[in-house]
Amino acid sequence: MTEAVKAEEYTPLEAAVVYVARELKKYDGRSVITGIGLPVVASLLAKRLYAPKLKINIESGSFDIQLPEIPISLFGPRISYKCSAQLNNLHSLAGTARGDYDIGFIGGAQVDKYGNVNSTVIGDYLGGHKRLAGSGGAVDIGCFTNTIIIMPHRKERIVNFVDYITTPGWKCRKPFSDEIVDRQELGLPGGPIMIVTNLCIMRFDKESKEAYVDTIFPGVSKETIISNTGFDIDLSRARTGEPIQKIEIETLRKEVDPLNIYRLR
Amino acid sequence: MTEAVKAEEYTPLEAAVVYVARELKKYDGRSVITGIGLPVVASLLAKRLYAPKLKINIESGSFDIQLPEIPISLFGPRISYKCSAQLNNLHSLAGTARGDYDIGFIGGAQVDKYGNVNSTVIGDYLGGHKRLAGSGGAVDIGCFTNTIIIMPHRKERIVNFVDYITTPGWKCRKPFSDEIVDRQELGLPGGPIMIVTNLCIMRFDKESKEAYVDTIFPGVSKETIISNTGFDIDLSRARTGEPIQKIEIETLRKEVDPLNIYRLR
Amino acid sequence: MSDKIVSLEEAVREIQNGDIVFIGGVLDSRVPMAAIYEMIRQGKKDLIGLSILALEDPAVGAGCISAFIGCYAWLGAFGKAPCIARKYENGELIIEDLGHNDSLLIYMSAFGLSSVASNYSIGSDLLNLKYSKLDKIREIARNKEKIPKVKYAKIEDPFFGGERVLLPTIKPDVAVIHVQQVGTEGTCRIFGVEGVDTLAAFAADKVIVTAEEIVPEDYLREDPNRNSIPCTQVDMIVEVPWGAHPSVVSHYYDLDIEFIIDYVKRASTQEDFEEWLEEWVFSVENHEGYLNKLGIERLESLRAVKGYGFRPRTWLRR
Amino acid sequence: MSDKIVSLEEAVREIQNGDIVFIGGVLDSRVPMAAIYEMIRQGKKDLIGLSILALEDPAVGAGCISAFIGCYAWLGAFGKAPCIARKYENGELIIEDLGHNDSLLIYMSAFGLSSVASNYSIGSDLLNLKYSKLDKIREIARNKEKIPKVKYAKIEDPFFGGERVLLPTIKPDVAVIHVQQVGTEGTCRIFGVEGVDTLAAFAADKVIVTAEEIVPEDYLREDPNRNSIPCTQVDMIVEVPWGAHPSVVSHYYDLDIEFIIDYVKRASTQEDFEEWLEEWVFSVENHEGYLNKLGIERLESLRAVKGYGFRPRTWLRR
Repeated sequence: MTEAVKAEEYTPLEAAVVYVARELKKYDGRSVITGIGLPVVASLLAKRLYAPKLKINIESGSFDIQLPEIPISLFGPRISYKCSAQLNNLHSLAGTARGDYDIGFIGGAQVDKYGNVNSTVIGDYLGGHKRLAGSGGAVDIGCFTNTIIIMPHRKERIVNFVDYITTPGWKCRKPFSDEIVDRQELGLPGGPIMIVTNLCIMRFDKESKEAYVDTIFPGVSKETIISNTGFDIDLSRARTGEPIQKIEIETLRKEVDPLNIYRLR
Repeated sequence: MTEAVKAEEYTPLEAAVVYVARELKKYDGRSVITGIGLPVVASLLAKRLYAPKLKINIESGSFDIQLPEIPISLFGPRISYKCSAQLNNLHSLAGTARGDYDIGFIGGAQVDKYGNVNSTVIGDYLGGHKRLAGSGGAVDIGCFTNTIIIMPHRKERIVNFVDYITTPGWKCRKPFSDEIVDRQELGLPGGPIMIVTNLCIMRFDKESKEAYVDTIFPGVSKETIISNTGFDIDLSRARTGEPIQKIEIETLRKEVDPLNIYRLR
Repeated sequence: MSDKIVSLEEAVREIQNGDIVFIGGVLDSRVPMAAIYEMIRQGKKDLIGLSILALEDPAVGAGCISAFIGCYAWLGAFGKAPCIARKYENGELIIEDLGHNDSLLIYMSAFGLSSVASNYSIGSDLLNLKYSKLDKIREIARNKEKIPKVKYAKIEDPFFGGERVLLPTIKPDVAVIHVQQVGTEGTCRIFGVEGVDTLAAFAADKVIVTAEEIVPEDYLREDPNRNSIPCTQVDMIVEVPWGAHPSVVSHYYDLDIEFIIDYVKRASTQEDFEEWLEEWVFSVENHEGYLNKLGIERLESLRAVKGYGFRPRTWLRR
Repeated sequence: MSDKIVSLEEAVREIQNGDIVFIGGVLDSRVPMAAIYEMIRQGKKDLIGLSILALEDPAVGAGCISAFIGCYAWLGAFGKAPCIARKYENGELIIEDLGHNDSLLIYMSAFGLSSVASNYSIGSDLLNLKYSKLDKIREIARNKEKIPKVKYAKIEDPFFGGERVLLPTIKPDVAVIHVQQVGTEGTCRIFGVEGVDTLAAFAADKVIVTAEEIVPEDYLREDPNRNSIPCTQVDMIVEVPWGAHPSVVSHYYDLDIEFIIDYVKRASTQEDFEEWLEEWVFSVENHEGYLNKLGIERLESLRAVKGYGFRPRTWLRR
């Protein structure tokens, strides 16, 4: 089954899920906190292929969840089914501050080159703006945990600086002020470790704390990435990702999300 | 069964329990928070005779307890047996601050004329002293709830002013200071409404906030009370209590505590 | 039987305009929809929602809920909440943004706490007080003293050093909670995700419980450790089978996906939404009418399978 | 089987001298006595106990526990705790007095809180800082930074006005909890009074669970709402039937009243206590030896009756 699949035979979203699942390999036996959508699909794929002892937790107060089928509701019975204990939402989500989770996922509407994520408003909060979903648990996860940010790769979503910092990245807001400071200055643990899009994986430069392209998905051109990124992206360290394997796509399609609930394909 | 019993036919402790149970009549359908010992016996007796809908709660996180038999442990299975919900201790005890309880019980080693109770140390906390049990939930109950204080009537236990204020009465400690202030000044609701001993019931003067004897148990002399009280007690309003009824003693002995677990007799 | 048992109409009458309302369940799970529809029928106004606003969307569209203090106002997998988005854009819905932990920690009033200190939301604009809308929310609140003077405060930590963020707690005027089982005295048993319903039931001044089933109190008391809310905290009980439709109720029925998708589509303009409202809320008169309109076949197709607590997607109806 | 399952000796070795130790159960209910006896055998020193100190008395007498932050140090219906009283009088046990709510709210570290504000203990000398012993307790603590700089602080309430009392939270280094059932992965189910074991398990850095029975993980996962501590919080599991004797374990066995009365009598002097210790802790070598010494007849006379969860006093042994 170690057989590569051509780029035409899977979708960009499927590629994103596979690369995230591979990243989770190093977290086998450890704890992830995840929301609904791609993260839960990737976590399940990882559990099947790369990290059988991965403990999946959800901000629903459900610990070590089993996911008999891909859930639509983050708070429904597929989440609590045969989990270890079903307590209240605080019990699980406060685990971010306790340092219980080794890795977490963040989505949103905008991410900037410092890994700050915006899921609150697009535009000027005090002036014209469009309202988004709100933080949910994203701020709680992002303040304390190493995070993987998942975002569609579009110019208006991968931006120079977010309109509103919902989830702090590497250069974020000093509390009770408008000032931008280094995350470390605030004493926050964790921080974004990668941004996964439908085109590539970005990581953060240790010095500048700016995102650079680390892995380009097979079949994607550098130009596509440049033209879809809202800032001057560093591609100097970019390499093409290991090809997607047949077993990865088949496990994803046949076992993880057979009904294509999340429309990955 | 409305037949009076002579004072020789019951013990002073039994009298105390009966008078407390009568007091609980006005709390039918309402909530009491109680600890182990005489209060639980009195609450059960009240539930049998005077307040069938009394809701008995314990700081064990057990709500509307049923008490299939008199418990020895405040945290054992007789407490949780068929209670409404068994949650954690905070859930029930924090109900004091929420104002959930209409009446509560306090015991201790010393009570003073202002209804302050000491269950922490006898003597000088910073010098020579004897250690007692500690507050348990007494401070939490006494800060917010109307309370009934139960105390053996002895000179060294019914005192002019307690050595240490564990549970605030009517003249208590200003926070973070040595100063004594009126309870009202601190904005605390509730407060002690009576002290029940093995000799009498004391209540508090509305103006002076000092305890006075309200009801003397049948067969007890004023002199006995005076010589067993550690301050100059006001007996001017004292009247003798309604005689103990046969049904009260029989219910107590045959149904409430048939094995005499609390050695009332 | 306890005198706590009342009709849905009576229970919802207890909610007053301008109340801070805890609505139980989370997002699309165990949301007290029948009670929400009844709030709409009774024309409630200026209610202040808390924590998460999602399937409550029609109550926003109908003008019952006009403020929200919480972390999320969206329909999860179903995307934008149409009425929430529209009312917000029109300035008819005020939102005070919090993180998820903070939007739950506000119920620490349940434990007698007036505020709590943490590092939550540090680095985020959530702590930027210039964005706070509490003053506007206080204007519509019936009990104005329950709305904190400021959103957060900064304190020096006297215990461990450094700075902390102090968050005020809130006491809801009323909690409306849908549970699977309630005893005749009010003891509640929840299956699956709890949210923070227990905590909120302790925090709120008044607690209304709607339930799939009223069961003998004794039945629930066989295992008090399994119960979620004690009878002593519950003021009113209403039996409302399928009372959380179209949300999901663990061990009872699954999410009505089609219903929600249809709602989202039809509620995208105020005019169409009002038509939807007429059809599903006003013209049906009460919850029984709503269920009849849904029809038994549709309801049965959602019924959870025992042993799973949900209906597996590959299970066909017999 | 999970590699979390270890021997009692191994588990207790994880506790270090100077640790802040949460000991589960409450007073005379579900106290992890087997683990306490093993702490004594291993000669632990300078442990700091929390909340309530009661049947832990022999661990105080043996010099394992030398500080206590909590609300109650007594044996309930059995009166004065002999070793606690003696050691305190000799200056070998430091006590920091709290109220009951505050002695539980210290575990709000479980929810990521560093302090909490309330009106608790207002009017009491508990708030009189001149009585505080935290500085002395910090001296013996292994992790000194975990002991707050002051016992309480006064703050102006920026949210609702007035003054409040700020209470610091504490993170126990280790929690030792005895439960009725633990799954092979660590999921715990508690019957009867919970105390604050769930909260403390989340607050503590390390969690050791002793249990009446190790059961299949799947069995407990049939009803996750009934479970008390998730496996993700549990580091070590030990099966110790009758592991809380002489305390009471709801649904398993009753209080051994005679044993406690005998203990109280014999522990009244240090010399006699050491004799008791030799007889019941050192000479029996391990928990199995202790049980054999108690004898099966005595143990069976304590066994809880199904349907009650305790042994009614009027039930004679068949």
